[in-house]
Amino acid sequence: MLLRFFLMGLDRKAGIVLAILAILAVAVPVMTLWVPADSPFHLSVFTVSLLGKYLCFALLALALDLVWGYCGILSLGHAAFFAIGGYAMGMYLMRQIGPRGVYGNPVLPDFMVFLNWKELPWYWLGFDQFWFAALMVLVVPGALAFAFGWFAFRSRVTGVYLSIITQALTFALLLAFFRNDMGFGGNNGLTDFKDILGHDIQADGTRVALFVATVAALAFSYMIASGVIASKLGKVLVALRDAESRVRFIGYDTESYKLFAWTLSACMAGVAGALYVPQVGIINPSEFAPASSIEAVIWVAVGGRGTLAGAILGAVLVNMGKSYFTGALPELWLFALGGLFVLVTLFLPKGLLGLWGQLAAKLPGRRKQPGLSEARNSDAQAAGQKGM
Amino acid sequence: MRRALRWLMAVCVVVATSTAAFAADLRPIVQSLGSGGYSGTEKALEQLSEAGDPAAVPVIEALQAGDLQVRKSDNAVVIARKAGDAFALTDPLSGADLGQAAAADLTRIRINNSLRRAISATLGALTLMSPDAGVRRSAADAVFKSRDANALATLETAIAKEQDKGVRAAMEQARAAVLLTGAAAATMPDADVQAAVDTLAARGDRDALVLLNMVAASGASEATKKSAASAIATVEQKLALWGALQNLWYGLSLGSVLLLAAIGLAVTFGVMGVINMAHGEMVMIGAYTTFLVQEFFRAHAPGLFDLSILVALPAAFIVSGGVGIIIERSVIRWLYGRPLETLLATWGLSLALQQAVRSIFGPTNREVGAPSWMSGAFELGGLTITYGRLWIVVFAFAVFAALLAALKRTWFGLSIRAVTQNRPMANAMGIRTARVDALTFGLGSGIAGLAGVALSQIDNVSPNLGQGYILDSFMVVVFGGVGNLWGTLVGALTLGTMNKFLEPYAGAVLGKILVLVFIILFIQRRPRGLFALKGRAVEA
Amino acid sequence: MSADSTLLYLDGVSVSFDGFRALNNLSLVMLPGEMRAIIGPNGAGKTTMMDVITGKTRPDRGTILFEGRTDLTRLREAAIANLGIGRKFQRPTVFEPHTVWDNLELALKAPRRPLKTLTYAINGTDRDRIEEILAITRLSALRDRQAGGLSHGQKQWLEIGMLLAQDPKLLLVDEPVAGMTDAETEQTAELLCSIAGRHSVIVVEHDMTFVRALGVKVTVLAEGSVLAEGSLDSVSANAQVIDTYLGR
Amino acid sequence: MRTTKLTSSLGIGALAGLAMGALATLATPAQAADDTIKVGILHSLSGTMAISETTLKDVMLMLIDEQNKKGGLLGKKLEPVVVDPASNWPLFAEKARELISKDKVSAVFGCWTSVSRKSVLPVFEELNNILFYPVQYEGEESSRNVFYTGAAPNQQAVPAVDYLMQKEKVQRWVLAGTDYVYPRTTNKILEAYLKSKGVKAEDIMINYTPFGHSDWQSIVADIKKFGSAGKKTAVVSTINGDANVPFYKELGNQGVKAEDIPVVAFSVGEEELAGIDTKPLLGHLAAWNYFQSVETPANAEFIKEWKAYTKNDKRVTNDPMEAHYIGFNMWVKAVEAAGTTEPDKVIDAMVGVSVPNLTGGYSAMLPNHHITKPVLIGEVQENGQFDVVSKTPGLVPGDEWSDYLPDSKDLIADWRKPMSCGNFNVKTGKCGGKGS
Repeated sequence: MLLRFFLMGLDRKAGIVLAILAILAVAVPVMTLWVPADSPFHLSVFTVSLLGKYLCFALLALALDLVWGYCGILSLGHAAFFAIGGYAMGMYLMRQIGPRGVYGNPVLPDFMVFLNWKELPWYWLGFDQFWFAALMVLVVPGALAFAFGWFAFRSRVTGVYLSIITQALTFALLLAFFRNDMGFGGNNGLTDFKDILGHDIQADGTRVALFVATVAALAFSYMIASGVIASKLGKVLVALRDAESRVRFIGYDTESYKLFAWTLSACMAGVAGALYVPQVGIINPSEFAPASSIEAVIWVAVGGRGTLAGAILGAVLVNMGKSYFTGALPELWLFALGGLFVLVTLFLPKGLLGLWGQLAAKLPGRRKQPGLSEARNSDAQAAGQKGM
Repeated sequence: MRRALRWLMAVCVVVATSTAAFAADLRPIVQSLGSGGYSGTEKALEQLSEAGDPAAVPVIEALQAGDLQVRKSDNAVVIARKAGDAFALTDPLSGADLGQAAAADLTRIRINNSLRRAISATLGALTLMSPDAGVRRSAADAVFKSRDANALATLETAIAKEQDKGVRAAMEQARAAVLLTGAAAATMPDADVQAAVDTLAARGDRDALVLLNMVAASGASEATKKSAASAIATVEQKLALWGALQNLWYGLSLGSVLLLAAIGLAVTFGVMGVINMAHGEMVMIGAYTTFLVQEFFRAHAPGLFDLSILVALPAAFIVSGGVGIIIERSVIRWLYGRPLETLLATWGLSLALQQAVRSIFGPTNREVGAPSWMSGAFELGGLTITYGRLWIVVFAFAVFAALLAALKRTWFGLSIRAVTQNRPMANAMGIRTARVDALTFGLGSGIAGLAGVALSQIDNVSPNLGQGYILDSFMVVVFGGVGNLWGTLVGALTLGTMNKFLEPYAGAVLGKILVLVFIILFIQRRPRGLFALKGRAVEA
Repeated sequence: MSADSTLLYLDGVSVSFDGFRALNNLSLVMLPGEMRAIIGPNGAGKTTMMDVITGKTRPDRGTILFEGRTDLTRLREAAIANLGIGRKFQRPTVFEPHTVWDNLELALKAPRRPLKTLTYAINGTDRDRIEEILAITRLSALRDRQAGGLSHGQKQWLEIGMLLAQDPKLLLVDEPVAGMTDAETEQTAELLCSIAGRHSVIVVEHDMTFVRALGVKVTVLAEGSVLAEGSLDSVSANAQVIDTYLGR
Repeated sequence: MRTTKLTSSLGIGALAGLAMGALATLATPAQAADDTIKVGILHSLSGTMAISETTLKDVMLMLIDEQNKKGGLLGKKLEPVVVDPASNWPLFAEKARELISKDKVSAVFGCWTSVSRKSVLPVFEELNNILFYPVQYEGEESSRNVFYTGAAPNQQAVPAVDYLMQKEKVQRWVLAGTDYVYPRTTNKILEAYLKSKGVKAEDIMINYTPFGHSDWQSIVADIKKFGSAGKKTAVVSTINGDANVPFYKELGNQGVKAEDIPVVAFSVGEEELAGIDTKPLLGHLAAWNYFQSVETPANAEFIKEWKAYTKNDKRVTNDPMEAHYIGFNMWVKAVEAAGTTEPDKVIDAMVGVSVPNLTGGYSAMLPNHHITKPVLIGEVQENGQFDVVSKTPGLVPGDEWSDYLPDSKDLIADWRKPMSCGNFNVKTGKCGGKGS
């Protein structure tokens, strides 16, 4: 049955995406580890971690697109789930440092030692086990999303109201994690990791392995997401995105559908965060910043909302642009990035993949893909406005 | 100059004997102010205080103002005031003109905090007999603060002569403070202690509380201690009440800041449905406009600096509004009906605007000064109200009222409402909807610019200014109910007050978290904010 | 009349919005298999009545019972729909990004819980049923067309088809023939009549020809309560009805 | 969207440009240009920290420019490589990696916040490069690859408190800070220090606020309340960044005068004061190792060059700028001594290097990679400058492991061979912290 579920989501587009990911998963390790450094086909480890970071963001964008593109829930707080997943992984990595911290305390992380903590707080227990941390990567964001969504959807909080309270959620978490009393390292967050699963986190092999794990997670999540979308549940989601009350009147409990997508999406975001942390080497409360969530929305919009491949494309391209411009035009990159967002919204309302669709539609003999023409109406309703 | 004259008079009135004789005695002390570094100056000041001669007042005032300098050529202590490129010198005691000197020929007698403290104490003791009731009053307050035993004798004389009731009360409180903290306090007769307790109980503030506590812990008689204890209880009760009122005021003040920040958004977001992430940058532009206006005043009309804010208000409205209109015409107008896409585009604009300001003005803070009528504070009962905050509260309500009137009473407001409610119909009736859109957006942005003028008075003027307010503004608008100005008003005040009442108990960080959690929960109860529109129209 | 034998039982239902009384002490009884036409001027409370029955609006006061036992005022929309109450909106609302087939598949009577739909695979019976409805609604040729691309009339038909797919016990139909040609109106009337008997139907309509074609009992609403009830001819003769609605 | 079709080509063009640019980052041309020595500058030019860090980028460019005018280093020109980590901590690590492995810089001058330093630290250790960190910080760290040219707590906080205790006779203390690690640690150290001097717990009030806190009404009122208990009270402020301006404005408005309740700050320098009307703040204090108002020939020269370089007569100088000045000169001297820019050799050559600072003395690099500095206490003047009211008689060596924290008092760092250890425990005689 599971197999059928995954096969259901495999259309031509999914095939392309999965093929590209498969090529990445094979080519990158080969080009990094076995191609000699002076060859033009050699990839540096720096590039690998950079790519790994982009793909983590791509997974976050994919998760966001699932709720925004297919279910009409504009989350401006998805980075919170990402960051929580990251913290769960970070806590595991902190525990792995063991007595190699600067104070040599075998149990307490350094930041607890110099703030005079005497023992490990209860919520840190268990994080020395990888399986437990991995479980928490899914469970904590999922549970938070479930609780938040259960209240919000049941109370029929929609549109802008929902978006703004997701901002409130992530901002509240930002402030909470900033507090040193919370026991998550305050503003410095968690850093100075040494090992993951017994392997040196800085070693080339580990970095490549983390990259491959990220590709795998992305591919797997992509299959889940496209399976969900292709299922009848996915059709219900798209239906409720555009005409929620109509879906209710034919007997679907839309709240639980939204809750399902929302929680699934939060779990994916958590996984993205968990893979992100060992690759960038730090997790700190600024990941909760409201701006991070908005940026994630922008990746999706740039790539093309409502197309899973578009979300991935957007995340990778925007972040590549950011990497490039912060080095090449350090004083001007915000103009470039800001300008890009304006241009995309003005000229490519359906994102890059939408543009591709438009071009394809112009070619004779090809019919337009089922699009998102109605998404805008729901946006308009979301703002509680009519006729504007 | 006026002050100096006044002091000349004071000296004439109070000191019956020859001023010259005193001056002669003071001269070596004044001379020693300029040697021995901080401690030397402090010692000399102490001697001046002991001498108790009001003739020293101008010298000490010059020292306080940083005008007392040492002439390098002969080490003479002189009063040097800036006169063009050089300094005009006068004799500190006689006031005789000593010609001019260049800055390089003088060394300023530097003062530090402990000297500043000693200066106010000494000045307090020496000016108790001033003919000006205001000066006497502040002298009494200075003595109350310094509890300078040297001043006791003068204080007694001054109290005996004092006609003004308020000043006398202040002097008596000062005397009580000096007596209770002095060396003789332990052996003071009980009746005197009791009198001091009564005086302080009447004063009834935190400073009095400290002294009363000293009495309660001292070796005074049981009866006195008891009356001190009951006075303490009364004072504490009173202070608690004022404390609550103070919190209320802080809440109102924070609420009005939130209101100012949010009210422009209530127009662009609430009325037009544009999720304007660049709203904060409109506020920032208003603040920078204030900076530019002030720079202009500083350069060209320093005397009129106090008016700069008043000029900045229309300027900021026009500049921010103008930027808003440009944004509307170039970007927003293509995006009507797609509010979530306005979010993306305006986010991009906000990044670009921040960087633009950073490139033009630099990344560091710019100084926006406060006009004199917005500086300082006054006491209202047990409340300390700062003028700056008071004006911001007044201003916030004025802007709110003006906006409300504009929307309800003017033809422009009517057009806005017509266009937002039914665009095709408005169009059909001959309203130029495109122009109304642009002007509405300009209005919202202009109001944000006005907020920028106010915020420049209490916050940094830096490229990041707007970022700090954007989230709060959205919270306020959503909490109050989108599209409802009254909701914005009530929302801002509620959140502000709540924040300020939570802060003393939970701390600033946790307080803010609690407010956010409250908003999240509140929206569950009322999914469309405080002042939601009810009825069928909502679900349509 | 005892509530037990009724399909739908409304008693003393009142709703007000911001002081405006949309329903005022409304009472109405529907029997199983009955078809009823509801007419009334704008603002008489017709749509609000449907909202109240389907759970979209909560009444301030009053009783609404389904099949004599289920209190509808406590249930949410989806639960009410699953009891067997289907609704067609005044403005046709179909799921525009989906194909005609998918629209019907979504409406088709089947388990409605998320996990069930996640693993749902269409079977022969369901396929036949959709085919059948496509045939009834004359949309067979358009089955793969996106619903957003249909004409107004086709959307109306699709929505009726979706109602049929739901297989409800009670159908609430709001102005089904608005914007239809005469021929289409006629077909719709036929269709609705053929449904009645197996299902109960409440039709809200302004089009008197259509109401006449249905030939069923008519309830006239005005200002939120029942003004008159009976055959179309008898209510047409009612002086009050003429005053408030039909006009002289 | 009637413009879509007309202008979509424009959009495509823009995006194509972006994509090209992005791909260019991935291709890693091994730029082995041997004719220059590259120096990385890792300071935020955008985001919240730009306000402080941009100046440091400018000062580094000036220093490199001057060195090149003097003929460069080892016969080669120095080439600055500027990147923008955008106040984003993971981006700091990414940019550090980019500077070292892609641009092949010989040393990096950068970071401001502790978290940015923590973020890049593993990168520098892994890729074995050198970071010069110019800001006062909480201590409790010593890395072989990092040279700390800012003040450790004992070079700023403790002398400031001593001054207040002795000269201002302060008995009651408000420790107010932003809630992050520097204030937390500094306040911990100060609390322990004050208690060791006999200050009672009820005479210490600790208050933390979020970053960018802008409404200080209640806190200033609380400070006034705490200060009216009959004992001389002072505020030790570790409030960071943007929050200072509203804090000082509120202090001024509520009439908290330095004579009554002095505020001594560790994060407020000339740059921060430039945004405030300082008249009401006369006499409030700051503790640094450098003030612009210090009258020495070296400083006068530095200020002149700075104003000429920035073409702005109003630009001020501050303590972290001096730290970069010292750090850069030390690096130049060490490279010259080692005869190479190879990090291992330079790191070894750094310890013991001594260069003039701007306050009229010499600063030396200690084996723990901290430097010796004088400690100055200044009072705010009306012109936005500080008047130095106290200066330590000698130089204070930076102490990385505070003696006032129970877990670090036994630790020392010494990067000379053979010890070569950042957390040597003098009690157990082992490298590696407290050990188990």
